[in-house]
Amino acid sequence: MSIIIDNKTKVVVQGITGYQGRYHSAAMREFGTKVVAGTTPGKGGETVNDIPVYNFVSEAIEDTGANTSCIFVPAPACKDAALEAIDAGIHTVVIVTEHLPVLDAIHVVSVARARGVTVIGPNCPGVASPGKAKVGILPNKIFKEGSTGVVSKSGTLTYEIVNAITEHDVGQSTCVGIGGDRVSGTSFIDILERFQKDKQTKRIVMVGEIGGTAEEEAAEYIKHNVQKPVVAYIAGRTAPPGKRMGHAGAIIARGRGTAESKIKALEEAGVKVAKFPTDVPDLLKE
Amino acid sequence: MSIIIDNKTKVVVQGITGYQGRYHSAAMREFGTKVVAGTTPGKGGETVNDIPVYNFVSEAIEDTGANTSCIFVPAPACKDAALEAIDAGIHTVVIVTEHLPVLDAIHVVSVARARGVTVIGPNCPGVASPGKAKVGILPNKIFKEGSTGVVSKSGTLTYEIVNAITEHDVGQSTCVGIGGDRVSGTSFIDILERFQKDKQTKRIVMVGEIGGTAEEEAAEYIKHNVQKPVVAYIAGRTAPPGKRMGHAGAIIARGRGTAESKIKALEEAGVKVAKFPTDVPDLLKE
Amino acid sequence: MKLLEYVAKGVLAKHGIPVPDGFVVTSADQIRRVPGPVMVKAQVLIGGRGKAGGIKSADSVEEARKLAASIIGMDIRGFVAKEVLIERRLDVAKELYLGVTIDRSHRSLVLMASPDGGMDIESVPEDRILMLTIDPLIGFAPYHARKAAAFVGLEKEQAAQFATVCERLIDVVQKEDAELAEINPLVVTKDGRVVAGDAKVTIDSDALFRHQEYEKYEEDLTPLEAKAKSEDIAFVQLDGNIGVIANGAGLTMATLDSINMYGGKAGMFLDLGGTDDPEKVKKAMQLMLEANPKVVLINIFGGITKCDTVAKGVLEAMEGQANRPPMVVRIKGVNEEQGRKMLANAGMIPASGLSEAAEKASQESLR
Amino acid sequence: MKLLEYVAKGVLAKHGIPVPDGFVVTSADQIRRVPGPVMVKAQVLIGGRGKAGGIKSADSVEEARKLAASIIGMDIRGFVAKEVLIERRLDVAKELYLGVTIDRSHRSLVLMASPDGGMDIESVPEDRILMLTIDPLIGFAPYHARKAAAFVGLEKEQAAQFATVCERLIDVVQKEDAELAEINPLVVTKDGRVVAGDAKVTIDSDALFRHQEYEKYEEDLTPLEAKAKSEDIAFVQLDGNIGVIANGAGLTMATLDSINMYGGKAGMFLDLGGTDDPEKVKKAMQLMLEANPKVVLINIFGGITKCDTVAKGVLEAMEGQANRPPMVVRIKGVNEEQGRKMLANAGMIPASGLSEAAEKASQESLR
Repeated sequence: MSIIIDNKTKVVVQGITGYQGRYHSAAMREFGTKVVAGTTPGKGGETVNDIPVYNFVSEAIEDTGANTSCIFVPAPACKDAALEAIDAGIHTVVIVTEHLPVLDAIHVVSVARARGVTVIGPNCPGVASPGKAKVGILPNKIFKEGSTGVVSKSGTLTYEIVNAITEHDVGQSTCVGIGGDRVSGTSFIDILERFQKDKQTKRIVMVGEIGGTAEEEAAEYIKHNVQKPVVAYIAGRTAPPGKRMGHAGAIIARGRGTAESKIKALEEAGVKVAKFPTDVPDLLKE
Repeated sequence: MSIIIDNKTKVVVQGITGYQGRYHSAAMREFGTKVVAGTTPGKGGETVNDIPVYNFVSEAIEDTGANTSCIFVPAPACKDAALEAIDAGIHTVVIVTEHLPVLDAIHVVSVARARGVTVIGPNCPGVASPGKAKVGILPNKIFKEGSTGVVSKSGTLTYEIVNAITEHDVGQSTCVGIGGDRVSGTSFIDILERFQKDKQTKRIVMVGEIGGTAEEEAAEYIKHNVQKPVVAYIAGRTAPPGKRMGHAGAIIARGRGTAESKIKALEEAGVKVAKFPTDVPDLLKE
Repeated sequence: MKLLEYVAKGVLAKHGIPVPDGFVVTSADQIRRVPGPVMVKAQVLIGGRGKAGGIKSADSVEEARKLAASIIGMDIRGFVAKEVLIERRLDVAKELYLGVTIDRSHRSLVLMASPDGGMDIESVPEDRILMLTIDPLIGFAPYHARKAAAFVGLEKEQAAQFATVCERLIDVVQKEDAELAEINPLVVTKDGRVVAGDAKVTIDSDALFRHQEYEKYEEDLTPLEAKAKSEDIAFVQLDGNIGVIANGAGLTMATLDSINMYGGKAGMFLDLGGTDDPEKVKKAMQLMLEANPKVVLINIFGGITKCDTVAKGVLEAMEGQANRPPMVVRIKGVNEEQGRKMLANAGMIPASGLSEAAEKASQESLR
Repeated sequence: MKLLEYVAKGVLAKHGIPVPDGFVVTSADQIRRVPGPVMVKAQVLIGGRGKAGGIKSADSVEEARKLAASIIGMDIRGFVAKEVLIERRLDVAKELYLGVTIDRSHRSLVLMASPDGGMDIESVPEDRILMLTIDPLIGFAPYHARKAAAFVGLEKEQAAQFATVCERLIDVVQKEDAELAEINPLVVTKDGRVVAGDAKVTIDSDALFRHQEYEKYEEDLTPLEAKAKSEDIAFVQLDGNIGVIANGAGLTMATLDSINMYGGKAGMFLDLGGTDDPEKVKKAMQLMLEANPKVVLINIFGGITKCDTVAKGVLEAMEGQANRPPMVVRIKGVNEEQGRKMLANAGMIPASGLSEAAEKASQESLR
């Protein structure tokens, strides 16, 4: 199995003619992903890495059967791209684009939820189901097929942790970078629910960070709904309140969203919380 | 069984302190409906026909467990009332109010569909499940419990036909007046689907009128999805094109939506179409 | 509520859609000067003005005055041109069609675009019209405009201007509560501008409570229609001789249809809707008598409307009326016995069902 | 991007929210006359101005000038007041709180209202704050305003004014792309008006591309922060002595946390994000050296960022630098061998894992 993406995933890359679109469409193919189409308004008819480029997502779907979109379109046009994909019938939209205005994110996510479309991101590294497909910008080399599901708000920290568990011979079912913006299409809970149901996934790694209360809500969810073992890491124990820590979401306000409260909630839900990212493999093996 | 409303229906009447609200909350109770609450902003704490009045639908739900709303609020405030009901968690909203601006109807209906809420109307007489409950303004005396499902765009014409079949001893499972406005929360197809599934319902009466293509779409749906016998009546055979016939929806434009095309489509789908409304009982008995 | 072309163009301009320079006059001598070659256009709420001679081209003030004088007062398919619009003539490179209206099946707005502008859109083949459903949750987005621009064959600068017009036409519909906003033709000029050549805007009359500014543009109604409207009664004139009073759109239509089945022909109808006010019934009845039908058929199924209320209103309206057409009455519902008795006592022809009533009225009308 | 009070009030006023009459000056002699009794308010991007003496009341022009002179140039918790707002003093009957911001969990806007205005909202008990989630599909509707008005205890005319302010504050957020719009206190005056006593508006800096008008209100940044911002590098100053360069917010935070576990303390960090530009790395490194840390820790997990790119940039930045703090380097990912070699050759302390790097950097910093 695996979640979100698998062998049936057929990707259209929106913004394929830009630098990132070109680079990562090739990298995704190299990973084994079926990248069937790209779009850039006005460039229909061209090709990028032998991938046909269309003006509209609807045309790409008609010609290629694409069902998943990976968006590299710059922030000002990103909302339009995402809505176009949703309206055209794409069922999973991975938004790599960062700096999407928060009101745009709210609009896209609310429409997606109403339409039953999965949105990962914005500002996320994407999703990888090793041995099947990768949609996004995660490095190709760090993965190994296996039975650990990884869900994370962070990009590079995820790579760090996935790399560490792979080096310890712990493979992954699916790794999902949900993005660290204040408003994301998919929450920890959404992914935990899928991992709990997924037969390939035997244990779960959850990588959170300060800001918001998503980790606390996830802890509550785990307590009542997740039977598989969960190991967590929370970044930002030493972050000062009120400072934005890079991610738009990583800020402690009104005394809420501290690392302490998250770690406490997770431990109370029976989750093992690692002190160092590199402790994760050991905790998984316990 | 029955559809949409039944013994578990608990009604909050929005706009209960107005003339229509007062009159019909009493009539609904007389029919046997559990009218548990009413709302009128600023009149919380009063009672109407011994029914408690609240300022907000959310309060009414909290206190009384209301799950269905019947809206008599005047058109300018009707959209707000409907959205309030949907947001508060009401699962079925019957909008009796007429002259709702079409953009307001589009907004309410789109939100309701996204939230999985059933909206009947606007500009509709409501729903009656004889022996169980009535929500709306249909006359109490014309019904008889039975196994014929009735769905209609019209108000008084429905009464005419229901009265006729009741006089011929044909009882009804549920009668739904979906309203004749251009944009309605529930279509013929939505109701046909429910009647097809409903065990109490053995046969269906569908009352359409000129304008739009809902009857043609319903015919197509019946052909492929409805096994129960359907009898129809279509009003407006003699209506001149381009004239609005009372209902905002009852207008023939661009050569579409004529009575002829509707009757033809229905007959091709195996539906018996009555010449006079009063022929319906005979066709049902055939 | 349909708006005249110049009013509709004013609405478009308010939302930033380019329209030709122009002004409106009610008499030829109000034309002092013209901005170069102009069109002189009759302002009437009906299509087909061009064919009827209501649209002319003028190259000078004198010519414009002459044409305006000939057009003002012109009767175009029953509508009299009281005003003419004088506007700068466009150098047309392309004529497109653009419209926004309600998509009933999808419960949304729909944007319609065609490369074949200028002609009656109903005669454009379907595959030459793009129908773009605008999901109300999504709203109008740039990709809609890109699709429409591609369909009508525009590129680059013109596509961008066209996209802006699309967006603003949606604004017109949403902010002005229009149920139809149509630009036909949408002109691409030889110097590359995208300009509304004509405009048709219909305001949702149910939304006038939030657009008082349109109240002054009362539609051309006959005195009877105006009276009916002010009483909130649906009154429609048809071409037969039986007057129908019923309640509810569906029942009214069914009554007309039933009359037709017996060879009669309705000449007008009044829909009382869901009233229970004898005063309203009385006024409706008076309106009906003013319309001078050969026979009147009253068909009421009382739910909210009680039968004795109807009878009371009808009888009050008849008081002192010299002109009394034969009346067939069928009333049903709450208090039907009382109502029926009151009317029978006044010499009206009773009928027990719709079919019987239609038959009797038709017979009377054919005498 | 936080806006100063007077700018925020201008935004509110633009959307129709009543604010007191007032004007802003940069020196006391610009005050020519006052509209009756006034408040003289330091314009700084930090709370707690009142306690710090930055808000005073004046009854005459002379007094206003005197107070303005004393406030201009005042240092309030590290922020210097360059401007003061002189505005009409309100006759306060009630002080409410009203705010709109992002609800992360519900992925929506949230309207917050409290009858306890005027005080720090974080110290208001939770049951005295109404949090109304605004479903983005529904949008802001009158019932939201009615609920908020009822919660803060307003009725009739004041409730209606308050409802309008709610609606317009939502407009401020939606039309100006604000991530926070707060009125605290929202004053009900003795003569029954509802007026914004103070205003805090933060524009979503990701949305500035559609609000060029805010670009002139550049936030108060230190020269280093400004430089970092112009290079699109996240630079944050903390209170330790280890400089951290990492890529990605999560990895950066994890690095700070790991340092802390070994007793070290980060003094600043730079987040390179997903760059693969040696020039950007070089600039980041130069910024870091300017910030004068005792030790530098570089922790890069190369995905997009290649390790040799990082090494190249770092080495270029070091060229000709006299001031060379000890540097602990841990790089991982694409081309890691080359990168590691290049840096080790330049005398940097290599580390193979995050934990080891943090330990070494902490030890160096504690020497």
